[in-house]
Amino acid sequence: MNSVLAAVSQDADIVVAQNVFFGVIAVSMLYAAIRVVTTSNVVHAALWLVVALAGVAANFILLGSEFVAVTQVLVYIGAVVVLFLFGVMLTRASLGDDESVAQEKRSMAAVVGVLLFGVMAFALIDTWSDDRLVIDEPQQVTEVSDSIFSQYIIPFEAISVLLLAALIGAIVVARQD
Amino acid sequence: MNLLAELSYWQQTSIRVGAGLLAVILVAGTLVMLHLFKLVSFMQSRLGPMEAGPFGSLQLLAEVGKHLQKEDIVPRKADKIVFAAAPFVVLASTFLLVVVLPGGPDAWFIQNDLGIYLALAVSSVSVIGILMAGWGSANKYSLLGGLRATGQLIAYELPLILAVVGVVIQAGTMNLQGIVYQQANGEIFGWDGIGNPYILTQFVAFFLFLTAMQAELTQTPFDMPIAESELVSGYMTEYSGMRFLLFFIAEFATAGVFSAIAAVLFLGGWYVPGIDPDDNIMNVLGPLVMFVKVIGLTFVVFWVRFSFPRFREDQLQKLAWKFLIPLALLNIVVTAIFKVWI
Amino acid sequence: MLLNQFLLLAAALFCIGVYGVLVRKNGMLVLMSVELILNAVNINLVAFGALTDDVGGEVFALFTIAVAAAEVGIGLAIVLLMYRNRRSIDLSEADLMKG
Amino acid sequence: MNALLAAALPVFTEGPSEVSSVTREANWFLENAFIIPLLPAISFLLILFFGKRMPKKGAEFGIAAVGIAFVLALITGAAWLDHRDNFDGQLSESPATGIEPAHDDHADDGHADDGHEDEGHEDEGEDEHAIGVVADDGSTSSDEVALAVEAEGDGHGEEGHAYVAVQNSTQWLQSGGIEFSAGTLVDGLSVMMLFVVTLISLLVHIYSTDYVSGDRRYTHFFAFLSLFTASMLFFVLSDNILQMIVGWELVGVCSFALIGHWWEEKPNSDAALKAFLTNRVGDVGLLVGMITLFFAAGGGQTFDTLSITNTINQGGVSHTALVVAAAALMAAVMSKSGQFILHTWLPDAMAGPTPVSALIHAATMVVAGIYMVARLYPVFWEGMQIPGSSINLLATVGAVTLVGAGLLAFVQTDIKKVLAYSTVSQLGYMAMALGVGAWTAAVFHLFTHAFFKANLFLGSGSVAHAVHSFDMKKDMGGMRTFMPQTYKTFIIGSVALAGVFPLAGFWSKDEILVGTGGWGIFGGTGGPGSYTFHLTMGMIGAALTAAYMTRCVYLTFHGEYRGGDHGHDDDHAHAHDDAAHHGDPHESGPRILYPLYILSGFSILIGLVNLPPGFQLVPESWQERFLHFIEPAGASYFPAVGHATPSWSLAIISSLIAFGGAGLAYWYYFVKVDGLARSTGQKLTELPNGLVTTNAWARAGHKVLVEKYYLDHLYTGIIAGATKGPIARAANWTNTHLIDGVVNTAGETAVRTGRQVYDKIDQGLIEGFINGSGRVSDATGQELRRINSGKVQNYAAILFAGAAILAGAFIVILAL
Repeated sequence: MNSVLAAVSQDADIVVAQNVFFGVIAVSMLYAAIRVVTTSNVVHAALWLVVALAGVAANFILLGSEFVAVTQVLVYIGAVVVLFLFGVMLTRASLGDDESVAQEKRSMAAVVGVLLFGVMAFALIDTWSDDRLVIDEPQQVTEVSDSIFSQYIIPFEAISVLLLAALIGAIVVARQD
Repeated sequence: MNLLAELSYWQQTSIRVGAGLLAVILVAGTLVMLHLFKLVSFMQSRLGPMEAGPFGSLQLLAEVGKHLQKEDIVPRKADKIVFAAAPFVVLASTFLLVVVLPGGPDAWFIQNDLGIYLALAVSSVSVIGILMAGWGSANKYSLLGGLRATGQLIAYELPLILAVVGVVIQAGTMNLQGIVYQQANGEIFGWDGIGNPYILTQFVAFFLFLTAMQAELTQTPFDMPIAESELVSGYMTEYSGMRFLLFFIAEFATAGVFSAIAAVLFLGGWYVPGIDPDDNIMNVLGPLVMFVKVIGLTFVVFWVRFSFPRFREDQLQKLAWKFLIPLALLNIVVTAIFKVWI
Repeated sequence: MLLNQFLLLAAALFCIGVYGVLVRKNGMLVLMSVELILNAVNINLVAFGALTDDVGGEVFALFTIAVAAAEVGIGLAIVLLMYRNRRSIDLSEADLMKG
Repeated sequence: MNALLAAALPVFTEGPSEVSSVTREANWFLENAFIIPLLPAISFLLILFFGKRMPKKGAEFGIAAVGIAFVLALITGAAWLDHRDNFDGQLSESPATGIEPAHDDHADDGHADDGHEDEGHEDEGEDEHAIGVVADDGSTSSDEVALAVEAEGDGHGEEGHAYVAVQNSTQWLQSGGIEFSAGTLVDGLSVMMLFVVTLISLLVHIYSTDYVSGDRRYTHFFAFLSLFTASMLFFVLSDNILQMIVGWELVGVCSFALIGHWWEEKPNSDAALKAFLTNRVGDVGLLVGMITLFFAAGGGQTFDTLSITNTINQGGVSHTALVVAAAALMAAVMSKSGQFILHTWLPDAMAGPTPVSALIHAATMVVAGIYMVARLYPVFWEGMQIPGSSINLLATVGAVTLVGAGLLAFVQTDIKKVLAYSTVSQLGYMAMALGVGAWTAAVFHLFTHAFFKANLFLGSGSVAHAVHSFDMKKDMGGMRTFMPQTYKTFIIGSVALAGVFPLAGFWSKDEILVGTGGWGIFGGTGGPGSYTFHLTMGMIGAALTAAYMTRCVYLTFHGEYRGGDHGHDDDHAHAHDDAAHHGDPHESGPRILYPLYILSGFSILIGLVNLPPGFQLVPESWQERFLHFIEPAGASYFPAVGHATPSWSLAIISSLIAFGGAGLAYWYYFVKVDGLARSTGQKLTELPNGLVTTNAWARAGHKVLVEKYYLDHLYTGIIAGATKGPIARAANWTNTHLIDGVVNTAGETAVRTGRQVYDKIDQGLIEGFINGSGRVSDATGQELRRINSGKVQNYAAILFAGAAILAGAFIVILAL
């Protein structure tokens, strides 16, 4: 990963390679994301989600955040999607396509989605069109960890408590008795 | 000093990719040959394969040929794409695992500060492949096997990661190369004859790692998911020919890679006492040392596999959640205390 | 690279997620769509972090990942409970609150 | 090491003249005082995990831990006495101020030790400060820094040594630029508290092994005793206000658990809840006050107690902020230390086992408020404008509490409740003393009160142990014949509490009365203010105290034994179901008596540690030892509190008043009631034709007292009840009559009008049009009805669509 980054960031100003990578990743990600929300097979949706999430991880690497990328793989692909698949199988999804997983009327939602995208895209292009990202080297893991354990220690502790609460909550909600 | 530095980037990359493939295939082959064919035979007081080649040494090639010839059967009701993709996902996870392993001062595939963290993240991907296989086969044994495997892999991933945390705390880095150097340059109460292999200080983590690894590899006594007598090989029931071979390779290659990681974390990796770790000779010697250590650790894995009876599902979960994980947490606490105050 | 290419990608991902949340009836699929939305946010966080060369973006992306994990745990527990009670995870059937 | 280096290389430069009275280097025991709370905390965990498996069910852990803690506290105390008189080390910058000393060139000064740059930096900075001060005195040795500090003391013969608190602080965490530190602050006040808490706790532990033996939650009880002790010790040793809040809340939680120890009975769990909830009210005040202090005095940077008080002392904080902080903290004190109107939880807390009551009332929970005021004294000193005034909130609340609670003690039949109100009253004394500026007197009273109040509580427990009841009127009387030892110790405690010369209570109470400065007209010299009203209240309180203790002693120990003829269903009986305990009352065992002996000894003698100045009967070196060692006079974190000169006349008159009160009660009970009882042969506890029965006013007053000033009615009946009942009903009535009325009238009017319109215009003229529009609106309604589908996703769709449209509108507006 590192060496890939090193190779493509030789010349920070014109980095064709990064942009090519980005293009490939973005297209596959978007396709996967659309499949997630359109496929009528629940397991396929979860598997497409893996592709989309892996694309997000790849984007993190392009942005120089290796640690977040690996965490993305570990947590999302290794745990969250597995949980999804687990849940899908426990709730007895049918093996083939199941048209009842989505509403019949989708035009309203599509309109909302497109409208939202239009508004956001306009605002983003209007505001950030001049900003360039120059990623020379990946973010050091030590920097991230130092920051978490000093500046952001209280949010970190809060997250820990939240996770504990969620753990207990999930057990309480899901247990059979 | 550096063998590879004179080569251009793409040449280095090619060599590294080739070496990675070799590391997976070669180790897997050796394991199957040495342990699965011969070791088990000796343990059961028989000779094992003797026909193909001297002492049956070419038996493996014969097996591969057999599997490649077999018909690739896909069940009619199976989810074809998922069914077909599953073995590749599992194998890809194994191949990605190997990239962070160092084999010498310059003999690495990639150098990364995330090292072991990346390895653990990638290893968790194989669960998806197993679930895909289990679900895609449209077979209740497969599905049950897949679910069992998932439950087991999730449960034992935690002690595995937590065991590693102890080592990471002690070494102060997640870079596997760095961990090797830490051990090579360490000393035991001032004596630096053999460095400081972490098996001495992290013996609890070593035990945890080996146990969790055994479960992650779904080897006996943790072979509930593929229990042949109950589930007819679990998620692999419907696979045959080439795809079965892929699963087979992945299983043994993963055993090798995990053993390699354990060797790096606890046994000093490619380091041999008495030779300066930065010496150029280590680039040749290092991979061999690693190979020996890997064979030694896998020997333990297979030894246990052929000696122990199978756990029950509830015993298996209980062992993970009520014994291994608390022990791992305790180990982390103790390590942290030692790291900070001593 | 432009900052905007990441932001627009995230916006697109976000909108696809919103579409999924609105259109899906299956509780599991709604949760998956929510994950898309959260990931879009994460891309933004990391991208802005890279722009300002500040580690805060990454840290908060990590926090988001942790919270998302918690959310999935709870969400799945609820879906499982719903399945156990109604033998279905069709959200359109869960409309006891209608007026 | 580094400090020595700094000391050896004095740098003669003029530094800022302020000197913080803190050091980091002192005797090992002073630096490592954190071990003292740590021991009971460990004991708590041990008891929790292993208690039930131990031969003594966990009590041994508690006793051992608290015992060692007590020994350590003694050593710490001795080390403090030595430190106080012989300090010759280096003062240091208060570690958590977060303000760098303005000496940036320190690196050139020849400090070789770069590894400890921080330390060296601070030491050196302080060295310069100190030398600056010393130079003013014309001295050249940095060892005499202390002298310079003392120069601004109040001239009480401090033997030329500074009062230097020992602070040992370490960074706990750092977030968002603010450092959160944890540490210990050891000075006279905390050393005294360590001694009191560990001693009382140790005695209570020993006492409890007998008192609650065989209890259903014996182990649990000892676990919480340990935690209680640990929390209080943690609280008194805390060096920053954040830690104080933590300790404060921990103490609250432990008291909750212990008051509700027998939670199976409703009253007990109610009492625990009441204590907890009442304290929550004050805790809000505590949080507000501490946050105000953090931002106003800590600059939003530091929680360090000493730097906050330092800043306030130097006038660096606006008066408004201090008034807010002091008022908010007052609320906390009122709830925790049972000051008037929030004291109601305290007598109810008697539902807990008696050893707990002793611990709560003598050493731990209730004195936390007093301790907090004493620790953050500059906040009140400046905020309440104590000096030069004649009335302020703190002193007045204390005075009202003092008298109000004293009166309530007269109508109680439960011996523990008498003592509880007595505690409230004595806490009123302390609060009043702090309010009038008599800091040392307040702390001294806290000190002496701890011993005789613990003595009394444990004594009452001993009696209750014998008769299985706390009811003085029904189940006691004549106990002196059954339990002479308990009787003796109880008498000593009562006399000490009543303030009879020369027992402990006399000295501290007298000092408070002197400290009010209200005695100016009779020749004593004023304290910081002239609080005549509070002096009067204090006098009344003294009389009341003496009187109700006489009543209590009579009802318990004199007269005829009234118990023994009915079953026991009180809370105490749980622990003693074996038949051996029934029958006639008997003296308690040694594990109950020895703590009583020890406490009685302290009750007699402990007042002598602070003989007033000018007390001609003893050598001068015996006088004011307590003040010398405890009061941080001259320290920069403590205001320049002036001391009133004691006066013989005041002492004599207040003693006479106390004797008067006691005499009156004696006359009523020992002479009249006892005489009547003897002559009639009845078991009387009051006169059948007393004042209360004959005089209407007295009867009304008595009723008010019995009803505890109707405060509980106010809280549960009026405030809570009104919210539940009348207010809710009023809202309902308003809803049905007013609003519905308007709506109905409007509706009816509309209907009538409509009928007119319908008949006249509509029917013929625009029927077609109306029908058409009706159809349209019906169709619209049918469409709109779908929105309210109960399906979350539909709502989400509307939400997102609305957000998108609004955002679009903003963009359009901004773009235009």
